[in-house]
Parts: sequence; structure tokens; C-alpha cells
Amino acid sequence: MKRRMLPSIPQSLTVFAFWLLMAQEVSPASIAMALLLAWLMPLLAARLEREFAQLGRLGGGVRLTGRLLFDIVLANITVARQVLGPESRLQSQFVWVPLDLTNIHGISALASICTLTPGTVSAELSEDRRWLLLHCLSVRDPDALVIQIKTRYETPLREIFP
Amino acid sequence: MSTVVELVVVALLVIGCFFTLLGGIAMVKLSDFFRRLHGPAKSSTLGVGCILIASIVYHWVNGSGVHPRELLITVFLFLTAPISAHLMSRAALSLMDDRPPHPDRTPDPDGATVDRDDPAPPEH
Amino acid sequence: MLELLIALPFVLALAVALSANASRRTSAVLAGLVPLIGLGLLAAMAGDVFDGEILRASYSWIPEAGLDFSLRVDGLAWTFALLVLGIGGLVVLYGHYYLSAKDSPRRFFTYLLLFMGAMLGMVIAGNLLLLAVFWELTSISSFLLIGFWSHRQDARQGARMALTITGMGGLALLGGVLLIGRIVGSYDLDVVLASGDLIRASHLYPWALALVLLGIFTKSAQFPFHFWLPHAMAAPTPVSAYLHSATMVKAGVFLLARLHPALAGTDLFFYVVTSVGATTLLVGAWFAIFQHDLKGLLAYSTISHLGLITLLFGLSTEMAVVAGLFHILNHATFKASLFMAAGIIDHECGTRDMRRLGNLRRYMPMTSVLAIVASLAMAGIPLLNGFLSKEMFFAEALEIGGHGTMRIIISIAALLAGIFGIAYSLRFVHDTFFGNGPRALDVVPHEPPRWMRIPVGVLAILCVVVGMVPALTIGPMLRTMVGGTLGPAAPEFSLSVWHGLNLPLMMSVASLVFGVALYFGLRRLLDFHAVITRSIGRNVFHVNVEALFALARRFTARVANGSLQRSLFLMIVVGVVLAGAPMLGGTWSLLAGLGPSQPLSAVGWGLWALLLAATIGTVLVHRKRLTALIVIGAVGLAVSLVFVYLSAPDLALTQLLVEMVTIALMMMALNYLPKESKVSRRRLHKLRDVGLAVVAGGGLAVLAYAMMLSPADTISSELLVRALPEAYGRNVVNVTLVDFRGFDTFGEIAVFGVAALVVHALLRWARLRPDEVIPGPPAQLPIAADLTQLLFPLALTVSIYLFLRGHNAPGGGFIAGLVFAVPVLVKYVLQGARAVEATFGFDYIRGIAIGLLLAVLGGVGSWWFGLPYMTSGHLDLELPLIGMLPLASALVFDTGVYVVVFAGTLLMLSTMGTVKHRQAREEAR
Amino acid sequence: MEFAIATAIGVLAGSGLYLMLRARTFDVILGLTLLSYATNLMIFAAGRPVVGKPPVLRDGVAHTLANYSDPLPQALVLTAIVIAFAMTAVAVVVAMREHADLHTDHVDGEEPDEEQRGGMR
Amino acid sequence: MNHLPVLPVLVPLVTGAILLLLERRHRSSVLRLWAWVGMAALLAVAVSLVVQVQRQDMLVYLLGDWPARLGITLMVDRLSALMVLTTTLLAIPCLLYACAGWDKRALHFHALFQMQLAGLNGAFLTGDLFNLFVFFEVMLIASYGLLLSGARGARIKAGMHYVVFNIAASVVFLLALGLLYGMLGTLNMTEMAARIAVAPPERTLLIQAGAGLLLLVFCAKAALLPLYLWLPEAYARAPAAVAALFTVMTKVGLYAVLRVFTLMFGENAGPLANLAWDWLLPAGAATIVLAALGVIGAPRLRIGVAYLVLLSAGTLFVAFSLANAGAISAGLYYLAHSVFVSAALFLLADIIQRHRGCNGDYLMPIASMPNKTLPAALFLIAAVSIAGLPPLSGFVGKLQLLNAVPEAQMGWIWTVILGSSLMTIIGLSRSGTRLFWRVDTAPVDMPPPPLRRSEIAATVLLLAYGIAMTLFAGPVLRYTDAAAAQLLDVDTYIQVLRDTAPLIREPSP
Amino acid sequence: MIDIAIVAGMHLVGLAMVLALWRLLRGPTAPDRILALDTLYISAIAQLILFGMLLDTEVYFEAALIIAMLGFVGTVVLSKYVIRRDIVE
Ligand code: NA
Ligand code: NA
Repeated sequence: MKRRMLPSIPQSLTVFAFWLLMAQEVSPASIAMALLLAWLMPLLAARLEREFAQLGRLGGGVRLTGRLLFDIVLANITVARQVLGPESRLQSQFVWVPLDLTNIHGISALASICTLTPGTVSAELSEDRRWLLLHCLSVRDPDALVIQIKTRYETPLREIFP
Repeated sequence: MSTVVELVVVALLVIGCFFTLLGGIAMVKLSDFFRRLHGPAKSSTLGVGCILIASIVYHWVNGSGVHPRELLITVFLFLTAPISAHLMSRAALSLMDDRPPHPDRTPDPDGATVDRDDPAPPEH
Repeated sequence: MLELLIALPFVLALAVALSANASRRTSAVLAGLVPLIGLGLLAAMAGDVFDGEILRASYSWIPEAGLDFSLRVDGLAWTFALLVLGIGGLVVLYGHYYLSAKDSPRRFFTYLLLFMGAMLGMVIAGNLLLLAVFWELTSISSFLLIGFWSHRQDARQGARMALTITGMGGLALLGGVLLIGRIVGSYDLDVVLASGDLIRASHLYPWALALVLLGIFTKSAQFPFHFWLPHAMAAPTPVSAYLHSATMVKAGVFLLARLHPALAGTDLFFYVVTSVGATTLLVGAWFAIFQHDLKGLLAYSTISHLGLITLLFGLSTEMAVVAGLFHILNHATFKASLFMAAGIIDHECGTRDMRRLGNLRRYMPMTSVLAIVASLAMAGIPLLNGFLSKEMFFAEALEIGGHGTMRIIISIAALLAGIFGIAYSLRFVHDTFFGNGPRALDVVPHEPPRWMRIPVGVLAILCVVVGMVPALTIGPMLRTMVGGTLGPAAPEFSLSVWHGLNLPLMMSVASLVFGVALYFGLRRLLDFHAVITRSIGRNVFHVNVEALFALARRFTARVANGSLQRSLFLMIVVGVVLAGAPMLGGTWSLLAGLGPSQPLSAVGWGLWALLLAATIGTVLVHRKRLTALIVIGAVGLAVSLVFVYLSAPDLALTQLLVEMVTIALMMMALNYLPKESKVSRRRLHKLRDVGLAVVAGGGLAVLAYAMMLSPADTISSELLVRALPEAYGRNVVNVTLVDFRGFDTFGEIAVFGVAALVVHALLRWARLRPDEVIPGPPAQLPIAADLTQLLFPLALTVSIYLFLRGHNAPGGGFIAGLVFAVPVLVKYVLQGARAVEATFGFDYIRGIAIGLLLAVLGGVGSWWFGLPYMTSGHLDLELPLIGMLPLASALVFDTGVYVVVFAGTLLMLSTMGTVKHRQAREEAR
Repeated sequence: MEFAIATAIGVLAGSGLYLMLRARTFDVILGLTLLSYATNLMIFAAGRPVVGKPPVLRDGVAHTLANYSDPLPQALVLTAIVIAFAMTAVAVVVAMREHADLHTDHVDGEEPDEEQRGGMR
Repeated sequence: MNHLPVLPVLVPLVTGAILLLLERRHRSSVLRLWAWVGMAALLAVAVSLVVQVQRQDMLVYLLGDWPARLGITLMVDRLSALMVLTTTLLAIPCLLYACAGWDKRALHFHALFQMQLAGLNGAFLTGDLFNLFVFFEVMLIASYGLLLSGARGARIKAGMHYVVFNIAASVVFLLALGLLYGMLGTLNMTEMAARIAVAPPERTLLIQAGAGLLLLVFCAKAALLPLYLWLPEAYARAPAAVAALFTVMTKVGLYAVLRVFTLMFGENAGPLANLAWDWLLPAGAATIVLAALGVIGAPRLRIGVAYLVLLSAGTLFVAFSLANAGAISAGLYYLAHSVFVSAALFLLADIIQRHRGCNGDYLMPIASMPNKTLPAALFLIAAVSIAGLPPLSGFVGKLQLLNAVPEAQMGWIWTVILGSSLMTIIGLSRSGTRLFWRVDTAPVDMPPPPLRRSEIAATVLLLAYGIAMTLFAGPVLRYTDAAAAQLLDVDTYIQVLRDTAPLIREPSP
Repeated sequence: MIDIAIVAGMHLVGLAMVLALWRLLRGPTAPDRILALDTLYISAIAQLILFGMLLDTEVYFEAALIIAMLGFVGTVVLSKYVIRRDIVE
């Protein structure tokens, strides 16, 4: 019943916040509208989705976000150096990262994070969903990178997406 | 408008524009598609993000009200940029002749190599 | 009474045509009723007409054109009507027996009655235009009659030739009649006939005369248009007897008589008509001698006699007119009987070739006697009617006044014609009825059924009676006829067989002697039967018509060669010419006196460079299609940015969204099209196209530049002022779309919806083969698909936001509809059509319908308040807790827009995404 | 600025016309797309474009053409964009069908003689 | 409030939408029933419009109650009403013919048909130049659908040309609209006329360029030389009922020429007065000549008929270019006539095509044509009529036209018009004799398809229109005379439009 | 000072766009061009936001939002084409 009426609480929440942000006012009318949409939009979306992401513990999420923001800023600077410097110094290569995550939402999140953090772009997911192919702009020790990604991002993600 | 805020806005703008431009430079300068991909995939995203935040602050302080709506664009960008990059790499990979060998399918001791191009049946 | 007379043939024609199961006899009886009743009516009118009265009946038909349905019977019309109905009656009788079992009498009599009606209408028309109408009707119905035996090549050709020639004449006549109407100011025959002086004095007279004469000459088979007549002999003989003796060909000379008071009396008339008549007279007579076909001989003889009549009218003296009219009657009598006799011979012997005939008097004595009498009348032997009018002709030829040379020429022509006439008549008689017996016939000839012979007999007897006692028999009628033709100018004349021993008689005698000599001389000198005369006119006609067809075919194929590029090229050229025409005075004058231009910032110039570079880039890479699509995406983006920069956010939004959907559609299409364009080898074409494109583009730039710097004077200020108070919206563009110019948007969504339907209709049942099939299962894009999960509800929310706020901020139904459609597109791309459609479950077609109905509904609401369609209303709804909810009626309309756009876009995308594939194997089959 | 707009219109139109005169359906459709950009700009230009004055009414600013750009041409262009899209969609599908039915993407439904002959040689 | 002027658009549009809704769930008989209900309603509307304009001269309908120049105005004068009625009358037999079976084979046929009518009627009624463009597009997009739905092979190719050519023309239309709005600042045709009349001389050059482009568009749609090359194939390939309906499509272009270049660039237009006619007269005459050649050279009957449509367009261009009331009136009469008769010929050509089996309507091969009496009779009537031979409607039209030619131009115009009649006679007599008069004893493999009653009825109805126009030529011509006179009286249009005040809103200053 | 920064920023972003355009026209591969187009879209957002700051208006927000959305959609469609040619399977 709950699944039918409210297929995805996270989505509902997002839509609710989204509407209020867009409407730029917090009046009874706009809240009513936001509630209406928060209920309707996921229902409509449910007609298109096979499964919605179900979240586990969110505590890790906050920490992860903070870490992510920091990494984004920090590593952007690295990339800037690498791009502006001589190209010959770059040691680009592909790296396959073995995955412990099985939840597709988790995998997606990990792929996104890898892309957003500089130096790596997630290029492909193997068909069995057990390997993620990354392209690294400049890497000396691929194994270290793999370990870093697995500990820094995959572990918290496994908590969020059980 | 206080100087501090002004400075913050200017700083955000400078950072934002710098990274945006960096994305462009990366694209022109680097020699290989996958290298070029790094620039826009994150630098530009970050750059635009900074500019958007600058805009929020600017409008807020400038008296024309809070416009947190720009945040939506930022969220949107950060959500979509990885997907775009991912898809573009898949596209580039599909055009590549020497794709990185799949770790599971590397030549095993028996010598039976399986090429990825083989029309292997989907796993599920 | 006149009405009844004219209605009769048409009504009965219809009756015959509709009597599907009637017997042959019934058809004939129905057809026979027309002449029977018609003659009765004529008899009833006879008293008044012979007293010189003119009977009239008039109905207004098309007063704007001066075309009244007015009928007018005077002496001339009455006599011709008599001819039409009298001979018509005989032909019906004859035809009933003539037609074989295979021929449909229903069809035959329908056509015949149609023709009879047309002819009758022509002679009793009281309005020149009406006359022209019936004139053309005779052409059309005679076409059907000549082509009656449509399975025969000669019949088809003859019919078409006759129609072409007489149709041309008819059109010329129409022109002539219109000119006369212009000169006189009326088409009423009474008025026209009374305005002879006015007409002759007009500067349009030569043209009017030429056009009318063209009509007359073609119809009456005058040289050089005579050649259609022999070929019309492919018609069944009753038709020839009717059309080519008494009626159709007489229409021309009838008109010559009818308009004589109006047109004759000038030198132009005299010379043209006389010389054409004389030429025709001789040419016809000469060729008649060499025909082997009985009907061919009669046809050429008819031509000759028509020439004679024309010549007489050309002479224009009163007595010449009398002679002409007289000869019309005489010729009709003997020629109709001769045609019928020829038909009998054909019917009984199975051939009309005189080389195989002969000595028929032994087999069909009665018919032979009648035919010989008629041919002697044709030859102009005394005591027969033909003699009388020929004598009058000789007399008139000798008495031409004021034209010395003409007199000699015409006199000699007359004598020669007399000689030839004797010769061909003799041939007709001798080769058919005398000499050696028939050769190689399949049947033994015998007399025809009695009722077939009777019409011939009646006519032959008439020849004799008129020839012997003209004054008593034909005198009064001829007098009435002359009176009707010439009106008050009609001369007194006496008809008698013996005029004394005078020059005309000498000429008759001489022609008899020389004619006999000529016939036998030619027989001796030449091997008559071997001479095959070819009709030069026919050949010329055929060559010309065939050349015309070939030319038309070739020319049309050359011009309309099915090249789209040519069409478009011409369009651009015309556009350059039409829009460039005002610039011929100098481009600078266009650019002079313009206002100051606005400065453009560096960013603006950057945008400009972006736009131009991307545009030119598109052209340069256009052969590589994927690349071109990517680059054109940049053009679209640049244009959108231009719109943003220049204060048009709504435009930018729409442009971007539409651009995206377009690219998606084109990508889908590209799957079924070659990846690259083939190289065209026509370098010259390419240069030409570049040149034209540069000129057109440059011209447009100049126009745009001049326009932008001209002072503006627009009603838009009023839109700005009235948008908020009266249409309750701040975004004036949206207000314009849904309110001021809502009807445009209404049409626009109709276009959009229909476009989607067209796409659907084109692809629903089609099977297409992809240009390239990449092996393997559908691509799995799990990460992308997963991440877009959140995007979908967000995009939907944005869509609703844009929709609700569109009246006051950039957005609105259209944009919102597309924003709704685009994430679904992403779903299609990332998850595949089947997965989406299995769960999404919208009927897009019904969506379009519902959207359109909503849009209508949004406009119709105002009708309740007695206001025009689409008048917007406004309501501030006070809701508990929520507060004021402003509602504009335009919102309903905009909802319609929203739904149509969403459903339409998705119908297109899903149709294109779910195209059924055709395998190479299927193709081979 | 007017010069920039005018030249943009000219270049877009010229490019569009050139592509429209090509012999392949897809090229023609590309040409029509460029051409419709040119027309849209032309109509838009009729409103005498200015920078930074969108016709979205604000309070406290007089509702005149001095403060807002001309909304009417914008509405017209909107309609024109939509209609051009509808037409393009149809043209695209017709091109697909032509290729499927006639096995060529030449606009005239058959390869021109010269190229056929060239192929035979 | 009299809502009649907007109904010719709304009725078919709503009918079309309803038909779309019903399409999936219901059998074709239900669809047909609804289509006929819509047609009946439309006919009632069209007739009442004609009646009302005769009583009232002009109906002006301010959509949205906005003053004429702010919003969109529908303007129904005699010309508009005539065009709407003609279209409706034409549509009835076309629908009848399609209901014999084609409507089941072409997806969305009924909806597209109604949309086409909505587009046509909208184009005839609107008083706004941009709205005219929009309805042109409605009409065109529906015509693409009608032409292409259920199409294969050669028809697709013809469709490609038709679509691309018309898109290009629409582009030019928009360019012209941009220029004209830029120079005149309004889109209401009457208001534009008023502004052109007082335009300062330095602006006339640009206005003239705009006018030239407009002329190009209308002539392209009306298929004037040299812009007619698209027409023969498109019309010859279209399904019969659709081709028949299309006969009115070229007339929309002609209507637009007449409307715009009498109202906006007519007598009152100062230096731009009577801008178009000097171009159009010779072009129209040349079109006649080329079309006549096309009629003669046509390898198929339907191509010949397509050229006849072209020929009538040329004739109408000549008529309208003479720009006097008589000629325009004659043209309007001729327009209605040619629409009906050429439609009848298209239907006949289709009947013939089907009965001659694989030989279709090709004129060269000999093929039997069973059951030919009735088609032959109908063909004869149609041929006589279209050739302008007496006594049918074509004759009346041409007669009036010839009458209206001023003396100075009489010689060559008469030659062209009468000459075209002759060529038509030559061409059609050949077609007729080849189709109907050739041997009918050829072996028949299959029993010929029966003549469907509704198809024959549709053809007969079309020809009956023509005959009725002949019998009642007087009243019809009185109407067209009044229409032409009204059309040339531009001042009244301007006056009426400016005097028509909104019901509740303030009028424009 | 902010205004100067904004204008300077617009120039820088404009420069970024020109660089992206160069890659767009240059290629060499389709993914390169797709990437360039994507970058153009993203830079356009930046440009729009800067422009809104310059004019002190929020009227360009919707446009920026839509550009963000569509840049993504375009990339998805084009990439899918390169991967499979059949963008909707
Ligand atoms: Na809007
Ligand atoms: Na619109």
C-alpha cells in the first residue's frame, strides 16, 4: 500500500524541496502545491522505473558529501596543474576497479563520484557489473588508486545502498 | 554591499571562470579524447558551480532577493555531468580498436582467449 | 411553341438514353417522334412565318454575360429547321434499318437527337452567344456520331480531326461573336442584324470578320480546312447523310446567311469569302473525280458545293444570296439521297469501292434509278433542282460588278467547276450502276428493305419536282427564306426552268460537253483506278498534330523533369528577382537615410563569431551527417544565446527544446539513412548554387539591415500596456501567444498534432531496413539509466513550474510540454522503447485529440458571456488555508497546448523509435 | 549590432539555401533547418532587438517600448519555430520512407544518370 | 453575438479531434458517421455564411474581443464566404469517394481530412497576415498526411518534393512577414493596407521587397510559372479523393494573391499600387501555354488532369491580374467551376485506372475498359466543361473572362485563352478516344471490379455542381460581381475594420 | 569592481566557448565533437548566469536550467547513436 501511494520517499522529499526552491516562496499555496507534486511526481515516475533506490543508513552520506566536496576542490587544482603543464608528463591509462558494491544505485553513485573527482573518469561498467573501468589522466600506481577509491568512497556507499 | 561580500563574489567568479576556461583549454590542448574528457567533465562543472554560487550571493546581497533557484542548476549539473562523461567514454570506447582488456577475460593459463567483440550472450 | 421545339430533341434524347431495356424499335420510334412532332410545330408556325413575321421567345439566363436564352424564328430559321427536322426524320427511318445488330441503337439515336437538338438550337437561336453555344454543341455531338464505330481506327481519327478543326472554328466564332457584341453592345440577333453599318465601320470589324469566317470556313469545310470532311466519312452512312449533306456542314453557310446583313458588303468580305469559296469549289470538285470510295466522292463533291454556296454569299449581291440559299436547299436534297443510296450500296454489297462495283442497275434497279436521278441533280442537269441554282450561279458569276478581274476569274472557275461536277457525277453513275458487273463481292447484291429505300425516294422525287416546277414548289419557301435573310432588302425574283437562251445556259451546255469529255478522256488517258490521291490537308494535319503531341511531350518532360533542385532553384531565383526588383534603383538608396545603429559588445561579437563559424562549419561538414548534426547543434545553441542576449528568453527556451527534439528525430532517422552524402560530380552546379546562395543571402542581409535601421511604428506598445490589466499576465510574449494572438497558437498546435499524426501514419505500417546493424544485444547503460531516475521527477516538476508560471515569466504550455517530453525521450534512449511503453502506457494519439479539444474548450467558454471566441476571463479563487489562487481562462487553453505538445512529441519519438525492421532476406523477396 | 544581426541572417540564409539545393534528402533537411534559423532571426529583427529588455513586465517601470523589447515578433517567432519543427519532422520521416521504398536518398528518388553511368564504367 | 465566422474552423477541428478519439476503439462505420455529422454541420455553417454576407456585406469577428489591430480578426466578405462554401461543397464528394474504401487504408484519414478543411477555411476567413500563414501551414501539414498516409514508392517521392517545396515556400512567407511587420508594425491586413497607403516614400522599397516575397509564396502555392513544377507529380500521385480535394489547394494561393494584392497593394497603395498585376499577367498567360502543352503531352490521364489544374490556375492569374471587377468576378466563377470539374476528373481517372487493371490510366497501351458507358458519359461532360466548351460552366467562366478583357490587351489574351481551350480539346479528345473508344474485346482475365455506387455518386455530384452553376449562372455571377466590387473597394474595408469596436474592451486609440 | 569582474568573466567564458567551438569543428572523432558541444552548453550556462548578474535580473534562470537539462539530453542522444546507431532500441 505504501509502495503504491508513495513509491519513493527520497524522491518525494526531493521534489518537495525542489518546488519550494523554484517557487521562491514559502506560502500555504506553494506548500500545498509542493505537497501535491511530491505525491504525484514519484507516482508518475513510478510508471517508468523498474525499481527505486532504497536508502540504508544516511549517516555515512553526510560524511561522504563533505569528503567529496573537499576532494573535488582539491583535485581540481591537481588537474589544472596537469592540464596547464606539459602534456608529455601525463601518464594516462585505463584501470579496472573490482567492485564489491552490488546495488546498482551504489555503483552509479560511485561512478559519478569517480568522474567528479579529478583525475578519473568512469568509462564503463562491465556487463556482470563487477568491474568499473576508469580512465586516469595521470597515474603512477594504479593499484594504490584502486585501493584509495575502494576505501574512500565504496565503503561508505555500501552503507548507504545496502 | 560590503567589501567582504564583494570580495567573496569576485573570488568565486574568478575561480569559476578560471575553471570554465580550463575545461576549454584542456579540450584544445590535450591530444587524446580520454584526456580531453577530464577537463569539461569536472573543471567546467566546478567552474559553472562557482559562478552559480557567486550569482546567488550577488543577487542576495544586491537587494533583489534571495535566488536560491540557481542552486537547482548546480545540483542538476553535478547530477548529469558524470552521466554525460560516462556515456561519452562508452561512445569513444565503442569506436576504439584496442580497448582495454577486460580483467576477467585476460588470457588465462589454458590459452583460451575470449575477445570482447564476440557476441557473448548477455549474462541475465 | 419554340420552347417545345427546342426541348423536344433533348428530352427525347434523354428518354432514349435512359430506356435501357427498350427494343430497337422503341428507340427508333422515340427518336422518330422528334422530327414528327417538330415538323408539326413548324407547320403550325408556317402561316406566321410565311407572312414575314418573326416568332420570338426569350428567357433570361445569364444577363451578366448578355447571354439570354432567346429563340427567334424567321424565314431563314424556319427553312433550316425544316431541313434539319425533315431530313432528320428520313435519316431516323433510314438509320433504323441501316444499323446492324451489333450497333447499339440507343447510343446512336441518343447522339443523333443530341445533334438534331444542337442544330435546331443553332438555327433558331435569337442571341448570337446562344448561337455560338449550340454551334459548339453540334461539334461535340458530331464528334460522337463520327466516332460511333469507335472500334475503328479511321472513325476515331476522323472524329478527333473533325472535333479539332470545328472546335477551333467554334472558338474563333465565339471570339468573333464577342467582338460583334462589343461593337454593338448586344448579342440580340435583331439588334445585331440592324447594326450592319455600325459593325462595318468599327475598327474591330476586320478581326470580328476574320474570326467569324474562321468559324464558318472550318464548319463548312472550306479550303484549306476541307480535309476533315472526307475523313468524317468513317461515320455510319445515316450520319453522313445527315451531317454532311443537310446539317452540320450547312451550319457554316447558314451563319454566313444569317450574318449577311451584318457583315457583308465590304471589299474585305467580298474578296476573302469569294476567293475561299472559289478555291474550295475547284479543289473539291477536282478531287472528287479521283475518289474510289463512293462516300469519298460525295464528300469532296459536298466540299465543292459548299464552296459554291460560300462563293455566292461572297458575291453579296441580292440575287447571289438568293442563289446561295436556293442551292443550300437543293444540295441538301440530292446529297442526302445520294449518301443514303451509297449507304444502301455499301449495306448490300459490303463495299463502297467503285473499282469493285458496277452494273448495279441489274441488281437493284429501283435504287439505281433514284441514285441516278439524284446524281444528275448534283451534276446540274436540266429539269432537276441542281440545275436551277447552278444556272443562277453562272448568271451571278457573269454579273459581278466593279471587280473586273474577279469577274473573269470567277466565271472561269464556275465553268471549270461545272465541268468537274459533270465528270464526277458521271463517274458516280457510270462506275456504280453501269459498266462491268461487280467484282469479288462476298454477297449477291439485291434491293434493300423497302423502308430503307423510301427516304431516298422521297428526296429524289423532291429533286425532280423542284426541278420541274420550282415556282410552285419551292418558290414561297425560298421567298420566305430570302426575306428572313435579307430583311427589307430582299429582292423580287422568279423561279423558272427556262430563262431563254442565254450565256448561263451556254455555260451549262459547255460544261456538260466538256465534263463528259473529261471523264472519258481521263478514263482513257490515265488509269483511273490506279490513281491514289492522298489528302495533303490530312497529312499536314496529322504531321502537325503529331508534331504538337511530340513537342508537348518532349517539352513537358524537359521542363518538368522531376528535379526538386530545379524547382527550388527557380524559386530562389524568382525570390531574388522579386525582392531585388526594388533594389534595382540602387542598393545605396535603400541604405541611405537610415537611423544610427546600436553598438555591440565584445561578447556580442563573440556570439556572432560563434554563430557564423558553426553555420559555415555545418555547410563544410554537411556530407558527414553525424558531424553535421553535432555542429548544427552548436548553431542552435548560438541562435538561442542570441535570443537570450537580445531579450527573448521565451524564444531561447523554445528554440533549445525544439532543437533538441529535432536532433533526436534526425538521429533516429539517420539510423535508416546512409551515413554520408554521396559526392556530386557537378562542379558547375555547385558553383552556380554557391553564387545564388551568396546573392540571396547577401540580399536578405541588406534588407534586414535596412529594416532594422528604419524607424519602427508598431502596435506593440499597446500590447505592453494592456497585457497586465486586461490579460492578467506579465510575460507579454506568453500573453500574446495565449490571448492576443491565441488563434495563431491554436493553429500552431493543430499543425503540431497533425505533424505527429503524419509521422505515425507514415511509419506505423512501414518496414524499414537500418543502414547498419551493429551486432549484439541492445546496449545496457545501467549507470546512466539509474542516475536519470531522479532527473525524471525533477524535470516533471520543472515542466509544471514552467507551465504555471508561464503567464508571468518565461515558460508556458508549449515550453512546458516539451520539457515534459524531453526526459521521457531520455528514458526511451536509455531504457529502450519496449521497456518504456510497457509501463508508461499513454495513448499519445488520444492525447493529441484531448489537447485539441481542451484548447477549443478554453476558447469557447467566453460564449457563455456573449463574448467572442477566446476572450479571456479571470478569476481570483479564494481557497481556505491556501489563499488566493489566480485563474485565467487562458490557462485552460494553455493546458490544451501543453497536452498536445507533450503527446505529439512523444508520438513522434515513440513512432520513430519503434519502427519495424526489414531484414535483408525480406528485401530480396 | 544591426550589422551583426544582418550578416548573421545573410550567412544563415545563404548556407541554408546552398544546402537546400543539394541532391540528398538529409542535406536538404539540414538546409531547411538553417534557413528557418535565418527566418526566425529575420522576424525577430523586425522588432528592432535590444539588449537586456525582455518583455516581462515589472512593477515600477513604465510599460512602454522604451523599457521592453517588442513582444509581438517574439511570439511570431515562437509560432514559426514550432511550425518549422513540425514540418521538419515530416520531412525527416518522408526521407526515411523514400530511402526505404526507393533505395536511394536522392531527392528525386533515383540516382542521377551521370552517377549511374559513372558507376557502370 | 454572432459566432458564425469562427465556426468553419472550429467545426472541422472538433470533428477531427473527436474522430481521433474514436479511431482506435471504433469501427469505420462509426468514424464515417461522425465525419458526416461534421460535414453536415460545416455545410450548414458555410451556407449560412453566404446568406449572411449577402444580407450584411461583411462580418467582422474580433477574436478575444481585442481591437482589430491588436488581436486576430476574422473577416468574412463575399469572397471568403464563397471560398468556404466552395471548399465545403468540394469536400462532400471527396469524403463520399474516400468512404468507398480508401479511408480504411490510410491511417488517420478522417482526422486529417477534417484538419485540412479547418486549415483551408481558416486561410479563407482570417484577416491577419500571420494568421494566414498559420492556416496555410495547418492546411499543408494535413495535406502531407492525406497525400502520404498509406503511400508507397513513387507517391512517397512525389510527397518528398511537395513537402520540401512547400517548406521552402513557407520560409519565404516568414521572411516576407518579417519585413512587412518590420516596416508596418502590424499584421492586420486592413490596418497594413491603411499604413501602406500613407507610407513615406523612403520606406516603400522595403515594403515592396516584402510584397515581392509574398507574391512569390502565393504564386508558388498557386503553381504559377516557373514555380509549378512540383504540382503535376504531387497531384497525379495523390489518392483520388485527396487529389480531388487538392484542387482547391492551388486556389488558396490564388485567393491569397487576390486578397493581399487587392487589399494591401491595390488601388490605394500609393506608389505601390497594383504592384503584382504587371508581373502576373504575362506569367499567368505563359502558365496557360505550358500547362496546355502539359495536357497534350501527358502520358497518363491523371497527369493530364494535374496540368488542367495548372491551366485553370494560369487562367485565374490572368483573370485576377486584369484587376477589373468583371475579370475578377469571372475568375471567381471560374475558380469554383474548375475546382469541381477537375476534382471530378481526378475521381474519374481513378475509376478508370482501377478498371483498366495493370494499364492504369496510361494513355498508350490498349486495354479494355469494362462498364464504360457511365464513366465515358461523365468524362465527356467533365471534358466539355473543363475545356470551356458550351454550354457548361467552363464556358460561362471563360465567356465572362473574355468579356472582361480590356480592348488593349484583347488580342493576345483572347488568343491564349481560346488557344488553351483548343489544346484542351485536342488533348482530352485523344485521352477520351484512347480510354473509351479502343477495342473492348481484349481478353479479360479477371472480372472487372464493380463500379462502386458511392464513387460514381461522388463524381456525379461534382459534375452536378458544375451543371447547377451553369443553370443558375445568373445568380452566381451576380454574387461574384458583388464580391469583386466589394474586393476593389478598399476604403470600405478599412472603414469597417476601424469601426468595429470590441464588445467590452476599450477600442484602440 | 564586481561589474568589471562580471564582464571579464564573460570574456573568459566566451574564450572557453571559442576553444570548445574549435574542438567542435576540428573533431577528429564524433565523441570529441559531442564533448565539445556539451562543453559549449555548460559554458553557455555560465555565460547566462553572468549576464543575469550584469543586468541584475533573474529572467534568464529558466533558460539556464533548460540549457543544463538539454546539454545532458543531447549528449545522451548523440553518444547512444555512436554506441549503437539505433538510439531507441
Ligand atoms: Na511563454
Ligand atoms: Na505559438
